[in-house]
Amino acid sequence: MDLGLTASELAFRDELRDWLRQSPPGPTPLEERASFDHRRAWDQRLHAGGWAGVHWPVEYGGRGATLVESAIYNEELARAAAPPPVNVIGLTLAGPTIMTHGDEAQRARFLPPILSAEEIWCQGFSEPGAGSDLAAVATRAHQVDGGWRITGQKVWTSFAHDAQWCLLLARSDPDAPRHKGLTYFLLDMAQDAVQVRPLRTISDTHELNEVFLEDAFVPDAHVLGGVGNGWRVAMTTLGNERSGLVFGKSFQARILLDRLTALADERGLLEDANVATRLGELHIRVEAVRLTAYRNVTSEMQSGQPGPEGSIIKWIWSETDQAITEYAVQLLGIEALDRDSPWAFELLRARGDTIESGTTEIIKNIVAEQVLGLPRLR
Amino acid sequence: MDLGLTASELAFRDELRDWLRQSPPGPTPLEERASFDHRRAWDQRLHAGGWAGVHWPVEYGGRGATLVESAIYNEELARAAAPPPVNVIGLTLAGPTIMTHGDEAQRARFLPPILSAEEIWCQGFSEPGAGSDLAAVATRAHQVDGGWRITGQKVWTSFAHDAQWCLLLARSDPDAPRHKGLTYFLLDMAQDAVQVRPLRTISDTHELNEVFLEDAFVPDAHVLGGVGNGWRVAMTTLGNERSGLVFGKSFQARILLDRLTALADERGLLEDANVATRLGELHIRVEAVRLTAYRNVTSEMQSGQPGPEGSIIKWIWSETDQAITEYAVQLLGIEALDRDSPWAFELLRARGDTIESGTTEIIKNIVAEQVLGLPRLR
Amino acid sequence: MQFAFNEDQREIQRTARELLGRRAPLERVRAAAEAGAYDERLWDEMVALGWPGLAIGERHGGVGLGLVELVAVVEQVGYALAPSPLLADVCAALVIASGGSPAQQARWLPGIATGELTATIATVRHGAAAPMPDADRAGALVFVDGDRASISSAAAVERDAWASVDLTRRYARVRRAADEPLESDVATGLQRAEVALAAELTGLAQRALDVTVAYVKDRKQFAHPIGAFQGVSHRCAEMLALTETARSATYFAAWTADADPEGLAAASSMAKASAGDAARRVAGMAIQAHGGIGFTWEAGLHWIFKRAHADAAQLTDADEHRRRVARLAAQRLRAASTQVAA
Amino acid sequence: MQFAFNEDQREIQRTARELLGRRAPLERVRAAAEAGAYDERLWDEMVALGWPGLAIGERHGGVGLGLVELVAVVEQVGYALAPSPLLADVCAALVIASGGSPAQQARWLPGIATGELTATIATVRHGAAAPMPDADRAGALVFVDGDRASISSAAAVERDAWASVDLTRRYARVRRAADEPLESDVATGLQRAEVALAAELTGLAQRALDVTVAYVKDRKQFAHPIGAFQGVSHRCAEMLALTETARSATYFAAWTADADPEGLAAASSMAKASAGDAARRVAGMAIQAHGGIGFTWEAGLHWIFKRAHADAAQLTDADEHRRRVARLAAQRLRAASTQVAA
Repeated sequence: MDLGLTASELAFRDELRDWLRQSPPGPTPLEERASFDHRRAWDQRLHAGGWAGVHWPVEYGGRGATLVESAIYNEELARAAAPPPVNVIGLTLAGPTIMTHGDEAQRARFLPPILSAEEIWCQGFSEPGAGSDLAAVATRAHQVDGGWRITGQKVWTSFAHDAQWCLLLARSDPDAPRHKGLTYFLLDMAQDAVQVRPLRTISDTHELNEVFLEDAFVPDAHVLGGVGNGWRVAMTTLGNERSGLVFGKSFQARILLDRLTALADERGLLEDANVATRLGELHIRVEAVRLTAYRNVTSEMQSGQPGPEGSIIKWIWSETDQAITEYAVQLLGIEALDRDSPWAFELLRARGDTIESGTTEIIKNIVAEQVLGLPRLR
Repeated sequence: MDLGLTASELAFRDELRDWLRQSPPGPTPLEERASFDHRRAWDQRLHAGGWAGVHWPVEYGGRGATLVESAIYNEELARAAAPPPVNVIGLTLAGPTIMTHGDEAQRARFLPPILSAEEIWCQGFSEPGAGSDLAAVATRAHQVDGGWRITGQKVWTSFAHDAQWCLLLARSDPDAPRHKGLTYFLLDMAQDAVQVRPLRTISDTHELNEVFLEDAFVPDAHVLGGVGNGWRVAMTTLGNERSGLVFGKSFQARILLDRLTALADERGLLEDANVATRLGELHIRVEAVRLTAYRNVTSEMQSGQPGPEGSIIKWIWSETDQAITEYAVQLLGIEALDRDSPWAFELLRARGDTIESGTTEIIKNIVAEQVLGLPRLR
Repeated sequence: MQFAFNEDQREIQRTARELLGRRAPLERVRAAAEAGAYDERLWDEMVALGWPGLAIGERHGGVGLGLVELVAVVEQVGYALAPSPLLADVCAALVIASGGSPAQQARWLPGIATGELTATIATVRHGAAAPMPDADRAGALVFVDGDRASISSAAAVERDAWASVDLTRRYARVRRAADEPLESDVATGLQRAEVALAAELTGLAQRALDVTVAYVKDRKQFAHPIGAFQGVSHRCAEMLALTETARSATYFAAWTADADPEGLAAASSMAKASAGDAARRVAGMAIQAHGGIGFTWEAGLHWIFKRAHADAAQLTDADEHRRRVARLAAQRLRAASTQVAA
Repeated sequence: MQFAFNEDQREIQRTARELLGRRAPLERVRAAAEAGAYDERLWDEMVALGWPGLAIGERHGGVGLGLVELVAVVEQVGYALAPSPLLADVCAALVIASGGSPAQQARWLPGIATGELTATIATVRHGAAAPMPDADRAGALVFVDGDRASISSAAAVERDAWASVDLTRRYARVRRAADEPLESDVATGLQRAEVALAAELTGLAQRALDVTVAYVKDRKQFAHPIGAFQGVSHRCAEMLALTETARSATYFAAWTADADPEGLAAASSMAKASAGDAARRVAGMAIQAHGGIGFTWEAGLHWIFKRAHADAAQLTDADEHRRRVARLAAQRLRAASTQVAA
């Protein structure tokens, strides 16, 4: 057991820190459009500096960063208060999925503009009737001359209003068993047959969309991983969904909690044993998320797959983030509910943590069935 | 809304208080045998004083106490530190079930010695393979000349080692659907075909037993409610299981918590905001149990059936009792784990609260299905 | 003993529920909230029904009913998320009625009872008042500083608009130029106001539960309504338990306020702490049970969640209430042991 | 960075697990506990493997390994519920090794390392020591009073047997006639001892989880293994999450103790608080998942539950650890903001 960084990990971190010192991200504007522009420009600065997609193999323009280096990368960016990448779907989902299942032409066409943030991606998996139950996807794909015509509706689609491309899961064979009739498409969003409608969230931000497809066209060349193979390709995407990012998120939770702790300290509230006990518990939980994520990195590097601790990370992070933001509002009182207060925003945003990328209920099912080997009822 | 007692409720309470003052229960010995004898004698003193089975109709020797009076009765006995009745199964389960489903001869034979604690009862429902899933009862009853021969095994049987009679649920028709093939018997325990083996609990007390039946005999006259009607009769028994008793139990929880609060106060621990916050929360929970139970009494008196709040009482009492005993041990430290400490005993005993008389999981199912009207999966 | 509303109280409850069900469906709540306005016609109807003066004595022009009746109405106001100044109005009136001298009562209560003026209330910390609900329209502003309170007229304050994430209610920051202390029993008034807050919180919890139960019966995944999965159904049962225990504590405190004032300090703290926790937790669980839908503005669960957090933050926080309960219990036990010893 | 045992550490873990699996199955644990005795042959084997001296320096006759290696063993001792004096022995040794002067170390550690004498430890409140594990056999008795500690030989104490509900361990009440203060870094020694306690607690949680998972796969009700119902399976998932986070905190603290001592104060408090809570909660959930069976003496889950409560009560309680974590975080933040300001 050695939690110290190796010489090469240290070198990686120091190089990144130096670069961030010389090229600080600067504050992210609050207004949505300005925020998007800032984030996209930041993604492009990262790319120009050689710091985009560090976990990508060198042959595709990445640094071939190890999982530890990826963790360091995400923590350091969070520490520097860098905004989350605007092309997060491209970098963490589209890129790795195309590397795994794409042909040479697809890799050449799609990977470079992901890394450079020239082309933003979104993910078209969920539907009104297919949320936790992804295999219920009902969007239909009909084969036509030279490609496919696709009709249906997607929902909870982050970045759809800014994306050029969509990772689209659709039913190409309605007669096949649920998991077999799906195909994975790379959909060009720039066509009239694709309509994007914003979905306001509970924090009144425009983060999510509905996407309506009415005979949208995808050429055969943009089928990924073969017709009827969509479920398997989609599992690759989902397998990449949480990797690495949790380090940034847990670091953000730590920043939030540190801010609350410093505020409580300034106001003399740590003298109150109840406040100190509750804040201490939150520090323990935040640290447990980070440490468990690091244990999982080692498991994955040693065995090629996550350990039993891996599946719980997103779950415990999400509940910890909710606990921090709820306690912050309780401790700071009504002032923390100011419409423009970051505490109010975080309180609301944290409600999504336990829903997005697999609800806590689904994660508990996965832990029970895949980690503990319990039988399933359904 | 009027939470004050009516004149007749006050008169009932004052009469009981007077009687208890003149006839105090005295301390219950710790040793099991001595404790049993003390409790049985106490049951008999209650009977002699006209205070046994107050909720029974006057015609069967009770006082026809209202639900409010029953609640007062249980609270006052708990306040006087009276031991729980040794014939609790007889008074709360056997009696009411026999009144509802028994014929004239059965009522005349069985009810008086219950009230006088001359005949102790036990409940033979659960089996190794039929716990939460009561309809899986496998103990077999075969019709013979003049009665039934019964073979099988019962478990978790409180008082079996002291009981003359057992409320026995057995399968009289193995070919009928699960819920239909059951018959309810009144079994005489005093026969060689009935063997009782003690089951030690986690607190090392002899409270529970296994009961082995090998061709035990029950005459036709002791079939209760008709052959094949066992499920319906059993539901009457279960419906009576929790009524009234919760007032005594929640009062005992209050006594426990008061003792802890007084100890904490003596040691100056209430100055610690964390201790005060946690104790305050426990007081709120204890009071919520009592108040919710009283609301349910009113619902039942007004509408003849429990309100939505009724089904949660045993559940929230049991979790509150566990929370009190766990916090007591945390607050008082290792001394509270003394083998002879009441805190250690209560900590362990409380683990049974969420299991006996319907596990918390089963209660949540009942609330979901019967109160909220949610569909069931299985 | 009868621990339920009597026929008159049920009638008040029914009237409130029907009026609010008709006049304040979710789309009207939303329209008012997004416009930063209250529904003035609804408010006029509330005034016509005498709600602002329900618990104000007849000699001050009120209806002269008790806290139990007020709680019956306020719970429904919470249930409906009604966009109105009622909650702060009645909380302030309860404090004035107990805390004001006879002259202060005579000066302020009649106007509040008739709806001629509205009242509001906020706590003060280090001399500055917390954002005050409905301060823009209020004619009587009550400031609570620890166990003391003071009152100002509208003319004696300056106001700046302040918005909470809970848009169903309007706030302002208020600076006092001149205020006069309330000279009588402020503590009891505050305890009664906490019970009114608990009633609105109980209503919010019930709304979150009802909406969720309807949704999980309907929404299917994996070929079953999601309410059939114990992962969901057991949570719904927990939401019921939280809501019902909050209701028990709230109704008890309301009855205690009218019938057994010595018990009010403990009962009001129990009510506010448990209803504040219940509403916040149940609203959060409601969002979770709805999945992605619950996270959208359109679904409207956020109105419940935000209002629950805002109400819980009014006056005294839940943990402080818990400490009060513990201290009161210790006092009771000390008194009892002195009695035994004597 | 490698956050897992290395090959040597895995070998130590494997050895411990195999020995204890063979020598301390539940029936042996039970037999020893019911007899109020330890398994002396097992203890001889532990001594032969060098466990008491695993983390004692070679110059004192120990194996000279770190806290990580000790944690690997102690976790397995907890998992097995092994009836032995190892835990108190190593906790006391850790305190003597850090807190003792060179002379004190030289006097006590060699005997402990070879198993010639066993050591034990308890806290003192208002001058009286809490019941002390294994005091009947101990040759070295460490008393902790706040941030100070003292040591007595067996000759300098009087002992009365005292039994906890946790019969897997033996206790006595001890009165000191003469003791000498430990003069060096007691605080660090106590923090290291808390990590050892956390390791045993983590092992207990893992045992409760494993036993439960096996049971719920097997036990059928309503025609399905009960582990198929989310009411049970989601609880099992929560038991895993509690156990794994406790393990993360414990391993981290052990590594910190050896490699980054400045971080030990916070890390050890995190480990003890989370492992103490995890073990108690997971053991309670294990009893619940077993239903009536879980409530029986025979099923043996109570050994885990009782030992978890007893271990959690050793040295410092979980809430005090939480407060320490908060205060240390505040200090860190103050230091950081001073740096920024400078």
